Amino acid sequence: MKQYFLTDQDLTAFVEGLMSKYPVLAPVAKRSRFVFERLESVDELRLDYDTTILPPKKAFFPAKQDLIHFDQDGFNACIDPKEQVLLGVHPHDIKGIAMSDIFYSDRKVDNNYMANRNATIIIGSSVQNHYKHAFFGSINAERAMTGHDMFMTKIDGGYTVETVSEKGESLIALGSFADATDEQVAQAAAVNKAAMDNCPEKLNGTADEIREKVRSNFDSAVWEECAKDCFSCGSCNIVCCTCYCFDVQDEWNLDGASGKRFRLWDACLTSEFSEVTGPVGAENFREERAERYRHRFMRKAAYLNEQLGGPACTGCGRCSGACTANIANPATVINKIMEL
Amino acid sequence: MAKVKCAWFDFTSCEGCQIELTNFGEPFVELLEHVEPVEFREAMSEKTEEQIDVAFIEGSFSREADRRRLEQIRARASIVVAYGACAVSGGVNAMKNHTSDYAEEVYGEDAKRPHLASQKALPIAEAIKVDFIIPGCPIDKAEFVRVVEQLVHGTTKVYVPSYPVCVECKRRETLCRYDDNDHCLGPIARAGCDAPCPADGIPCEACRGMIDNPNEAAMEKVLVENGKLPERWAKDKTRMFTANHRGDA
Amino acid sequence: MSKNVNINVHHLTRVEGHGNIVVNVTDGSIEQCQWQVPESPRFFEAMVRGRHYSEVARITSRICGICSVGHTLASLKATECALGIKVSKQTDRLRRILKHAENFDSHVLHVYFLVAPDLLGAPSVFPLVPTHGDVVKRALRMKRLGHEWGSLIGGRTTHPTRAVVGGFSSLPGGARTVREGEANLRELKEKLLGCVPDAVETFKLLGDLAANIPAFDRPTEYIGLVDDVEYGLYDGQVGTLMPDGTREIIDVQDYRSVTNEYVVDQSTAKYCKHNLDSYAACALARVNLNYDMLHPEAKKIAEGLGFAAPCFNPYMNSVAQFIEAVHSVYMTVQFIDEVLADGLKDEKPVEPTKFGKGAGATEVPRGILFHEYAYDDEGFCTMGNCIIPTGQNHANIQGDFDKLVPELLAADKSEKEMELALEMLVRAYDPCISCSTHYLDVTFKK
Amino acid sequence: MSCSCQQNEKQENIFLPKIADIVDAKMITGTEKHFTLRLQNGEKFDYEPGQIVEAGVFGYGEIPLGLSSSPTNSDTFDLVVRVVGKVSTALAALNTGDTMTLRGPLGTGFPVDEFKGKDVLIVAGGIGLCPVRSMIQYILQHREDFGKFSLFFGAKTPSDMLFEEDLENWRCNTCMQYLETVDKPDNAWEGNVGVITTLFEEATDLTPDTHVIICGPPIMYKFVIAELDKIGIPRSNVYVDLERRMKCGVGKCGHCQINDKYVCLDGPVFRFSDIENLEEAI
Ligand SMILES: Cc1cc2nc3c(=O)[nH]c(=O)nc-3n(C[C@H](O)[C@H](O)[C@H](O)COP(=O)(O)OP(=O)(O)OC[C@H]3O[C@@H](n4cnc5c(N)ncnc54)[C@H](O)[C@@H]3O)c2cc1C
Ligand code: SF4
Ligand code: SF4
Ligand code: SF4
Repeated sequence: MKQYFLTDQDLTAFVEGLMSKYPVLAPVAKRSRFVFERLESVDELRLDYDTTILPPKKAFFPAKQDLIHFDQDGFNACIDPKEQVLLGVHPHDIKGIAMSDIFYSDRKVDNNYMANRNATIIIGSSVQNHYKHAFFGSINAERAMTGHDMFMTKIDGGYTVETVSEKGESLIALGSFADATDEQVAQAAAVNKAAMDNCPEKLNGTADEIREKVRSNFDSAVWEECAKDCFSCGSCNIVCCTCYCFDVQDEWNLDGASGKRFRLWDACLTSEFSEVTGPVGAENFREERAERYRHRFMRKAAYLNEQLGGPACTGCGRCSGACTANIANPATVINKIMEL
Repeated sequence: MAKVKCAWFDFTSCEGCQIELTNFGEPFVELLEHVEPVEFREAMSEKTEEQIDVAFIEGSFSREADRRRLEQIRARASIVVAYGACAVSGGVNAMKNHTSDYAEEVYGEDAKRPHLASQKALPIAEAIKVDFIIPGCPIDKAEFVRVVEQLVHGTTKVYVPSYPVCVECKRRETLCRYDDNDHCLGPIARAGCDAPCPADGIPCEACRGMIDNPNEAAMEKVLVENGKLPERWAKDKTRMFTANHRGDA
Repeated sequence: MSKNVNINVHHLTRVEGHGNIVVNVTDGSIEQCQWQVPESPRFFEAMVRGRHYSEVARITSRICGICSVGHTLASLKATECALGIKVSKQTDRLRRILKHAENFDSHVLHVYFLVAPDLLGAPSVFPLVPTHGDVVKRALRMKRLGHEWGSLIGGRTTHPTRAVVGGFSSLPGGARTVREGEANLRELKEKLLGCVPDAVETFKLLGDLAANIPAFDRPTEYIGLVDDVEYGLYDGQVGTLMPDGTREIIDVQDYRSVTNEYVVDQSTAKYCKHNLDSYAACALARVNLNYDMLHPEAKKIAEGLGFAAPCFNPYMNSVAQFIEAVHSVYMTVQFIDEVLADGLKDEKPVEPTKFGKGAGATEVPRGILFHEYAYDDEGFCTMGNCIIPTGQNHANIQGDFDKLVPELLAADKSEKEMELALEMLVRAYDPCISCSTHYLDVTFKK
Repeated sequence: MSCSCQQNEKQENIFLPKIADIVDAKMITGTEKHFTLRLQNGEKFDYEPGQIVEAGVFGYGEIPLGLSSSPTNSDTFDLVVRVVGKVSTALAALNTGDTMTLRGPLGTGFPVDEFKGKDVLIVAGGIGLCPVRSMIQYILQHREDFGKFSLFFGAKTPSDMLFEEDLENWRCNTCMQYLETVDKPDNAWEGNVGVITTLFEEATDLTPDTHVIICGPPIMYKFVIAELDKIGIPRSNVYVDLERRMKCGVGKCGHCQINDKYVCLDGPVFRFSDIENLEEAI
């Protein structure tokens, strides 16, 4: 909608303005890594973060979310959205959020997600430091960012701030913004382009080429080979901004009469994910760790492309870092397959 | 709902799991609304000859002499729950299982005196049929309540995750030990505890045992390559709580 | 007097671990009078061999679930001594808080769950739920406070997670930031001060019940930590107090000259002796040794309950425990204030400077506890030794039996009364039997 | 209650169940219980043969179950639960007068219109009879809308045979060809013995443009398809009922995903030719 400029000095006052009106979730340090957490004080804000352990979708879809509370007399839904600001989301994570928006609203709308999502104002920010495994420059690069309200790009002396929705525009009143000059807008574009170009890792191939090649290698020995060290630990799933699976469980409270039904992030790499109980015991539709490992790459590179209009991966690199066995890196695996 | 008659029994253990139960505080009284303790040596002098609905057994089976007591408990109880690592897998007691000179190390010449006899530390299930398990060293009291509530409601299948602790670390957004220049057994350790150890900055020692089909070879490799453990340590690492789960047990 | 008594208490209830009481009197003459420990041995000293120093406390903590904080701290101190590590002031203070939490926690458990039923004439705490609901709820509330207090510092009270060699692995409450950690400490302080009314009620209850505490005196040697920072609990040197008031101070590294362990047939736990045939290590020993160092509020409680040091009645150990519980509340408040005054810091645990041998001692609720280890050049353990207070008390319990049984016979007590008196005596020591069955005196080795 | 839901009641919530009264409940084998249900508040339950529900009991959970009665049956509908684990046991513990929770109907059922005017063959193995019973009932109720109707049913043992009353009726029903077999007979069993494919030897008059439904354990599909191939029935005329783990039943939880299909939304009924080349489907 409009382009503004915010000086470094004025950032604090703007964020404090946001905090006075909304709960603000933003990247803060957690020892050697970063996490999105409710800001208690502006001095904790780290817009220079490389990536967070978990993706920002946890703001609308926490790892554990109550769905229904029940007691002897009946049951109640738990949809109870609160307005909030999600500040400092990187461009590829904004795309990731847009993808989960599709998952949770396509065909049947999941208001346990969407209600929170709709109550969230998203302020994006440019990548100032790359996560060592990031490859967002070579995947979904042409996909436009959608669904956010404002975007801040770090340039000399401050931030070029673009408002992209009414809500975003309304936030301008909370800080002292100047109109951005053409130069500042141009510099911001250059900064964001450079961030895309300078990713430490890169995929070799277009989305279509990758989809074809990965799919045609369904029966290849490569999966077995790559998954040899896999723990089936699911870390690669849980940290992924486009993984969306969950488990549902019931639990009683201590009184034994009331309780809740909740959902928990689940992981298709774990052995029980596709297990069913039949008359003769458990049967697993993906018994072998290599099958589960392959399933993840199929989902990322092929299965969901149609629904999402592109691969189900943003190139954030979180999975590569989360994998203790060092085998989850999509750039490594897909490039290897592309050479087959 | 009739109250469920519960009894607690202990074998070779530190009794820390029952201590965890006292840590509930006041809510414990709420549990007593549908659970009736009928025998609990550490906490009560009452004993019962009646049939018990649920017997909770803590501690390892580590002396042949205990077999009869266990069989008697089995005969008296409709449901037997092994709770705590010692009872579920042998726990920390099993650390000595691969050695032979442990008695001499502790008692010296006296080791041969008959009352000091001991065998390998084994899970309770090696002596009697166990219906449900609550793993952990100590148990997680939230899980204990979860299980008890299910038993009270007649659930026939109590869910214990078969995925590893990493899942729970990630859900809590804990900094991975490997990202903190440490090591960890989380990738092969059974979850269900909500991963308190890595969250507190220490490695998961797999006190809940290993998952089904743990990738032990990869674990050893990761301990050496990422955890920077000397090879001998990496080889022995899983003896602490999972000696009886190891491929070489 | 031609009396026959046959007491055979197999697996005494309401104590931690397994112990038997066997008394046989035929025609008025005592044929057998024994405190037996049949608990199965667990061999921790053998198990720590070959383990890395970072794992040792985690393993030895599992010696006992009730005093696992104490085992952890004694183990860490021994390891730190062996590795030439000096922890920071902040670590020292936080560990003291953790130690006080355990003391409070365990004493509340003992006084309310194990002793109070005896004094209220109930077989356990459960029948008290309908009759004394408020007492039970108060007990559970205080127990929970002890747990939250210790957990805030140690991560967990049963096998604490955060206390590691060289310091702590995370800030109080697992805080992400120092600010949050300080807020957690402040909140704990409020909670502690908030428990004063519960403590006052407990004081009244004990005052009412004090009349039911049996009169029995047996002067013995008392052994416990004496410290110049505070009442001997977390740290210090070994102090001994003889019935005649003579005191002696021994360096912790020389603990073996105090404990002098030996194996007896009636027990899987070893026995100990120092100047006399037996000695006591317990809350009573600590109060006797350190009465002057008690917090003024705790002293008030002692006076109110008619406790005068030195006290030679082992049944009074429960009263001593309550005095200590109150002391722990106020000392923790003091340490929290000290930590906050200096400003909480996010400190990394201190690294080893050498690899060798060292001993460490701390007081656990039931008395002084020693750990000792030796490490090879790579930091792997080559030797371990733990001497547990209940083990140190077994001989003293036997000594008490030897004096008490004839007295009970002389007073013409019934078999039931005698049995109860003996059971109550053992319970008064708050024994931790399972942990007493794993310790080693290397002098016995080959 | 602690959560504020009043204001959200109008907001559609895919997890909020309806409550159904159990009108009738009986064990029909050692491990299967047959429920007849009616929605509370007189609400009508509209569904198609082959669709599923998520049935549940609070505190235990929810599981997917196939509807096993014809939708044209008055205002009640049937479910059959086989006791295998946690939720199924809790459901089977319920009796007439109790309630259970229901979400649905969910998924895609059998393409009834496509079958109209055609010969129909239904091949059911074991508990696979439950979900297709809705279609069987429908066909029998609208007999004139369909051509020749055959039903093949195979069970492990005679005591595993569900819906005894139905079977009795079908055996003597002249409007349909009913063939049955068991893997392991007992002393009283006088019928066929052998795997379900042996029934094809008896049925000689199946035509290539028969429309077929297969429902049973996964291993059964391959062998039955081979028989159909022999007859020359095109795979596009064949429908299968797939089973996968399901948590939400509405295409969100990801458990039932096969390639780009969700069994709970795109199925559980699939045209065989649509999925035969889908990796991991069969
Ligand atoms: C489309 C469809 C139709 C079905 N129709 C029927 C029917 O008509 N009658 C009937 O008795 N059963 C039917 N089932 C199977 C039934 O859903 C399972 O038996 C049931 O889920 C087992 O749950 P449990 O809690 O009793 O078992 P547990 O072993 O305790 O299961 C634990 C969890 O695993 C999952 N799970 C286990 N087995 C299955 C399974 N087979 N399918 C899906 N999830 C599973 C569930 O999420 C369950 O909550 C159907 C399944 C599907 C997918
Ligand atoms: S697959 Fe890996 S790189 Fe791609 S979005 Fe998920 S976590 Fe990020
Ligand atoms: S690929 Fe890596 S992160 Fe994913 S399940 Fe396997 S070991 Fe875990
Ligand atoms: S800390 Fe341990 S359990 Fe947690 S993610 Fe890392 S390896 Fe897994």
